[in-house]
Amino acid sequence: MTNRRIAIVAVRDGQPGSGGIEAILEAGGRAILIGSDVAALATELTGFATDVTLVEAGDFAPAAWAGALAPLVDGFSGIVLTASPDGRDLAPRLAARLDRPLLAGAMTIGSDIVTVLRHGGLVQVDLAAPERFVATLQPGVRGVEPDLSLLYPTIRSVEFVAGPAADPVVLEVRPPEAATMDLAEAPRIVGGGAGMLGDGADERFEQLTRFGEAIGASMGATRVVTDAGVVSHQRQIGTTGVVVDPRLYLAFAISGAVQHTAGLGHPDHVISVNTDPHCPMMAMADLAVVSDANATLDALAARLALEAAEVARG
Amino acid sequence: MGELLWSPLRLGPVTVKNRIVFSAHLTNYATQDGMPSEQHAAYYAARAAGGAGLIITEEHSTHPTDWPYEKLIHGFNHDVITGYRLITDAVHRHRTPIFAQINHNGGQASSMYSRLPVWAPSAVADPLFREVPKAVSANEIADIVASYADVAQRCAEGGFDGVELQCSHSSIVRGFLSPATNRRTDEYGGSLENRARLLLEIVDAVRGALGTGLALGVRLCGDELIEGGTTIDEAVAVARLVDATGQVDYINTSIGVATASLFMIEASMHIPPGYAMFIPSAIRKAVDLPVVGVGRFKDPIQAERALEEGHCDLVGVVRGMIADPDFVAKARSGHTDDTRLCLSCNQECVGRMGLNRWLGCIENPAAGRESEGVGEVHLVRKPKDVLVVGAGPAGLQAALAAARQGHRVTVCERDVQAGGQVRLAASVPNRAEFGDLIRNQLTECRRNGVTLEYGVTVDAAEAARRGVDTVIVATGSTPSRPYWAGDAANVCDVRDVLEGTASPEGSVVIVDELVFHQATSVAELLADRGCAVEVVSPGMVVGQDLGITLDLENWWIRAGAKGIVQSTDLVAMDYSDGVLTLLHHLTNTNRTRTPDWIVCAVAPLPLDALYLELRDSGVEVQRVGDCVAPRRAHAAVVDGERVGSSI
Amino acid sequence: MSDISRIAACVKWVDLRPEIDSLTGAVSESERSSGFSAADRAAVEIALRLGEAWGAEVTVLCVGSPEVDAALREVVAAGAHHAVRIESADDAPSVEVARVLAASLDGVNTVICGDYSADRGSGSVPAFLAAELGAAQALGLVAVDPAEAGRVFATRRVGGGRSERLELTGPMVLSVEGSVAQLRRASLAAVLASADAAIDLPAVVVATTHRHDSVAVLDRSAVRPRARALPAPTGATPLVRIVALTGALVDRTPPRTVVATPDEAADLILDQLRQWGYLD
Amino acid sequence: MADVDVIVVGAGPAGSAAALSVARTGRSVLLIERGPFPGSKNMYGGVIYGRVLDSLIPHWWEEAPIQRWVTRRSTMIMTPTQALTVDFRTESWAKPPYNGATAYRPDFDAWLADHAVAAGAQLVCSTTVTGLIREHGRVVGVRTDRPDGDLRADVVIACDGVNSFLAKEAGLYTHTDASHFTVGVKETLALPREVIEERFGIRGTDGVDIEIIGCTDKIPGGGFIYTNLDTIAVGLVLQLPALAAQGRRPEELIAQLKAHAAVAPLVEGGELKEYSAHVIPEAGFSMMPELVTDGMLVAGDAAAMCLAAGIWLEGVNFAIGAGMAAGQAAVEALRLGDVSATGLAGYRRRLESGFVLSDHRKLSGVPSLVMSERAQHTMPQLAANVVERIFTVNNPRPKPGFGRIVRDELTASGVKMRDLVKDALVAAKGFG
Repeated sequence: MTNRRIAIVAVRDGQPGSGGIEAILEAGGRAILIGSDVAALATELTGFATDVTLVEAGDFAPAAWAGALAPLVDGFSGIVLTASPDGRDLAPRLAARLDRPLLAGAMTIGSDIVTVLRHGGLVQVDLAAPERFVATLQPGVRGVEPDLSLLYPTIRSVEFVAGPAADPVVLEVRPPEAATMDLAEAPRIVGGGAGMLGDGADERFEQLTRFGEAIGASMGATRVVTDAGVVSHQRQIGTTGVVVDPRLYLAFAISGAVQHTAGLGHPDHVISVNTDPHCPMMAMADLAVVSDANATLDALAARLALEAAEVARG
Repeated sequence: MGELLWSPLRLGPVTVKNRIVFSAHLTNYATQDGMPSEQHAAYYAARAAGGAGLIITEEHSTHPTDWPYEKLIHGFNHDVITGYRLITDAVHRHRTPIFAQINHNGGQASSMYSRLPVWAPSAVADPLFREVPKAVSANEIADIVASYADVAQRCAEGGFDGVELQCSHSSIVRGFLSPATNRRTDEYGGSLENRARLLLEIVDAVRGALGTGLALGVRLCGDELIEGGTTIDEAVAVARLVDATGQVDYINTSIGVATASLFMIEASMHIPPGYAMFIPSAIRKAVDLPVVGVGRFKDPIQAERALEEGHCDLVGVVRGMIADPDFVAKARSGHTDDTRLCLSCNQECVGRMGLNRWLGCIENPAAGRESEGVGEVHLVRKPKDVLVVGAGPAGLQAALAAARQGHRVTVCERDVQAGGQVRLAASVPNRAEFGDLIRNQLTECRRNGVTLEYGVTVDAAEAARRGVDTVIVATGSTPSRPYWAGDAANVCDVRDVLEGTASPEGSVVIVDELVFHQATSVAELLADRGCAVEVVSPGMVVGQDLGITLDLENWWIRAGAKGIVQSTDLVAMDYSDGVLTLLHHLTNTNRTRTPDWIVCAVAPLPLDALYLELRDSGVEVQRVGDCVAPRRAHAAVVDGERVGSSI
Repeated sequence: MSDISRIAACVKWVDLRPEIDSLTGAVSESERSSGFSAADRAAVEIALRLGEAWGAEVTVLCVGSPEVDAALREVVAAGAHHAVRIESADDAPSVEVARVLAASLDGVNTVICGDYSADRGSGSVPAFLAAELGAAQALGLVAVDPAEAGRVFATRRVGGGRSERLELTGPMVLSVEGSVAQLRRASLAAVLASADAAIDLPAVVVATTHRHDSVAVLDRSAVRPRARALPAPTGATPLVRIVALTGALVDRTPPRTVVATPDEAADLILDQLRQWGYLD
Repeated sequence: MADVDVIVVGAGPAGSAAALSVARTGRSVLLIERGPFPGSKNMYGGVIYGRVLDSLIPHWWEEAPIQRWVTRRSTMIMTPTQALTVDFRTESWAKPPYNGATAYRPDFDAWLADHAVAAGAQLVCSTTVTGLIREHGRVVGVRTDRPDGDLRADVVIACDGVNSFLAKEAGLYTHTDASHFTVGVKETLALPREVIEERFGIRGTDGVDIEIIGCTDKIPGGGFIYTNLDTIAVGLVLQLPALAAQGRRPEELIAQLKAHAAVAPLVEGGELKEYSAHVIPEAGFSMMPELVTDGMLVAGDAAAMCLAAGIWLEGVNFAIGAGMAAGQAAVEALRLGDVSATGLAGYRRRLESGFVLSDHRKLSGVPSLVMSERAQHTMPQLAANVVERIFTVNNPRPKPGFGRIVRDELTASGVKMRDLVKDALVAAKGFG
């Protein structure tokens, strides 16, 4: 068998899940997209894929999908999935179905060597790439860089035929909850800093959390705040805490020392509220509001409550 | 945090204990005859004590034809070994490995010191030195290769753990590698294989001299950023050739050329952190050797992220460790917040070096003076009560230096916050990092138990009422009004603009007699606000002193984009009836402007009234900073340290 | 046909904090820091809860060496009816582990595992087990609620902060995150009693198998992360590349600095959020 | 009705010694440990003077998991720029029956607990005792954090560590003055074995224990350095209230100690493996709670049996001695059928006739001497200056006589000869 690879991407509402595109690139541009609204994803693969097969299969169902995919991919030596939740579910099911070894949690899927990560990513193990295998690629290890030579992927569709298989019934898919979301994944964050400490700090951070919820943002804080015990350390953004990468960041009473901003990623939009117009956080902001952060939060809370009441009245 | 950053790594025979490298940089600490000094030893030892994983010294010249600046270490002189021992013993006391960088600067040099023609692959003059070099003959090439081996051998004898070949920045090897400077038609020119021949011959010879016990590294430039120079694809190809020799243990990287594009090597705060990361990343994809990444690494988290994302295996932190030798130790022990962060201002490190002075640091008065004991703690037997008036850089430094020796210090600041002029300077676009100077000083004040009182005006009566043992006056300076300005309401000072007490609109002429950031910062600020801005200067270029901090080129790029007009050799003479008269001093002719606003960046006046009053009333009093004589921030810090630590 | 009155939890005795030489990647394990992972403990607790809800018998299957017996006694003290220990070679592939587990799980209706083991961390054993048993699988669950015997509702993370609510009927294999439940503590009396009580610990061994397609390990080392994509600046002239690197001319939204009262500030912020599309 | 004869709370050295002593007699004993295994609280070690083990586990040195045998003990008197060391080394400590050893506490504690289990004690780990069960004022058992966690016994031996919760609940602590607590901080630094041996002048399994005074700035306390096989421990014992008042961080003071010219060459390049901090009762005998109440005994750190006053750190041997005495006393009381305070009073007699209390009583004045301003600052400076002047070669000027130097330095330091004599007497009583 030649050293041919193919990626399988589990698609939910046209979204490839974390690491899906990386898996396609790692497999050299050949991919099967299976799941819901796969055609929508296909149109976004310019620069990433050469050869795409679409299987519109509805809700995630690992046993049935493994059955349907097995004949489509058995001709390929290496089958690559991303180690996202869906990929990690589907890959072993497929490996069992095809009676192939599973190389889980790979960092690199080379032609001769597959390197997998063990012990929480601290140890790497180089494996001789078997003739036939299923592998999952750790999301994020490769990065995504479009290959401009891959302009027009060929696209074909295959009918999904579900054989007899035991799978769970999907009752509903719930949207992200900002308040409980892992800060590192949060697309919107409201941060609070030293200026919110002092008497009543607990209530103020509670207020910040509620304001965050109202705009779909998760709450984070600086080290001074977490050290004061007002907010748990899992919510500390920066050098000794969590590294985040939101699209929107709202900083309340944060001066923006580099130990904080180094953990901020590259937000598209930054709003900062501070009494010191000259601090680095204000310099970083698209909208820098020179005002008292605590009073501003009060005003924001009042406005949002008012809006909610208006909506309730109809 | 820091799983990779704090993990050890093998560089051939040498194991480093963490991934932070204090990489090669000029210090000007050598003696005038090119010998390493006690100043070197103490400087490097302090960074070793502070936890650096690896130290790489500044370049050592391999050949007598290479002496481009006065205080270059003469590796070619056998007598250096004594000095090498000084350095390596001091560093090894902290179990930190130290490598020597060896180099021949080639044509990026002057014959001023050596009195010999400079050597280069081809007779192409460097744009900075403007000296046509001698194209070296085959014999001379052999001489160069042999000289590298000699110096490597000397480094081994001198106790170094490894040797790095400088093949970027300013180097004859770079000269050969780069199509821009190599025009040869023999086997050392033309194809990449030919241009890399000298490098590979040197690698061979140096490895032969070192044996297997010492590490060998090669520093390559990933993009020279000059017309016709080496770019990333070719740098990756050279890295592959180096890797293929099997004789090299790591690759260091760089960007820019030390003469034509120096401002991209030692990037100031205007250039984003990690800007050169694409270079180690691309090289690392191509080779298995460990790769060092450099380029404004300011914070451990930024370094860890670079390692996690696989862009490099080690990170070079130079200015961060000049500013705080304990950068690593503090980060490692979870006290990153106590780090004296580098400002990337380039004023006392790069700037002083450019003026042939020894390397220092704007906020670390001990940098380069470790061997003299500056900054050391000597607790006094009888602590005094000290009152510092003014919380600008001078006052804060005096306060923390005095408190460090055990005195009880209170700082009174008239304003509601600390910082003085630094706060204003940091308030303009892209200059925010300058404000870290004050934040760092405040952190150190807090750690040393200094009491800060804001919104308190101190006069002689208040000082007397407090009954302290000694007073340090740090009241700063005030803008002066040029004689020609009269009392026109539309003439103001740069400080008025930054403080918001004046808001120029329409057409603005900025009269710049300070030739530093004051005028250019305000010019950008006003241009961003929509003003039509012209900067006039009596100098040959606007913002002349931005040259030494490597901010000039970027100012030109931004000024051009913002439509800021720069006019030189003009001296403001008169402003009346809305007409500003400027004397073009080269031709002794007058020019006129009729702007809506005139903003002055002119020499300020010391605010010394309080000092004089206290002195005359017999109180024990000293003064520091601008109220002695208005200067730049580094002078304020040096004053403060000297006076504060001597109480 | 599986028996809805039988439930099993599969757990593994591993070093939870092995010492990893960060220079060589060599892993040295110690019995002292060994134990069941939080996820495995949660799996046992869920099994006990389902057992109580359905009046079913709970078996704990453990992969581990004899040192684990004391911990298994504790699990029995906490309410498990049986404990089975299975010895396994360290390098046995997950599929083999699953095969042997499956042989011991004949007739079991509901199997619960931890979502992944601390050492190997691939989380593939439960899926292999499901394939082997022909069971429905739901992995990485953050909530499991029993319905009537043989049926559960479960919640699973699906990335991007979203989750899906599932309904499963046996035979099924579930894997749970450690946060799902806290393993109950055995009563002091039960602990003291179980120390003397003889526990049935039949030893089954998973040997290293030599399948024809088993994967050869070439090298183990400390991790050296792969270089992520990082495009070099493009541009034919140095000046274009310099401008790209320095960001000198990046067309940023001009920063707006506004001095405002709290009320004005709130309006400004909400307007800005609407303008960017974060609020309706 | 009691479930067991004796419950021992805490499987540290005191608890395991107590349980072992009880189990040996065939009595039923339950040893309850909070951690997942004995000694799980800290990774690294301490210095153990093991003479006390001779009677409990004969030839213990053949099997105990030790790191190095202490064959060299030094006392270093330090000022910021000077150090004066009294160094003692003997070959007799390098062979059986040995004197002191350094050991990793998890190894040592687990080893001792294993002995108790082998003798018939039942060990229950991961179980926290949350209180005492009392009837008619008598302790009759313990409450644990497990469901149905009450357990009754005729005698409870509390070995639950510093600031014993049980001793407090039993009303045995009559004073809890924070000023009598010190904080012990310790860095364990990894160095290659051969480097340790070269720096400390030792071979094989020989080890060094160095005690340091004058290294804690204005805070009363002391320091120590000792060697394990391939790690060294550097630490400080610091008086808690002074530390708080000065706003200093212990790790800064350790860093300062490590940078001292006399210490730096010993510790340079060591890689930090562990940083630990513990609160230790410091003040010795006068700090001890009542040791006995009806149905209960207190031993080990729980009974403040730890001489941590700056330079003596001999907690483990006192703990083992007290544990043994407590176990024996409990058995004796059970035999006589009287587990009241009176019946258990044998404990105190055993302690007093043994070394535990006699040493503590003998040293009772020492802690306050060691912590005094004179001992902490003035004396180190004085001693160091005297020696510096004696050894400084100042030719051709004649060297002043010793008496002259001492008088000069006394005058300069403001110490009165009278105080010096008084301190010497206290110290002599302590060491003699």
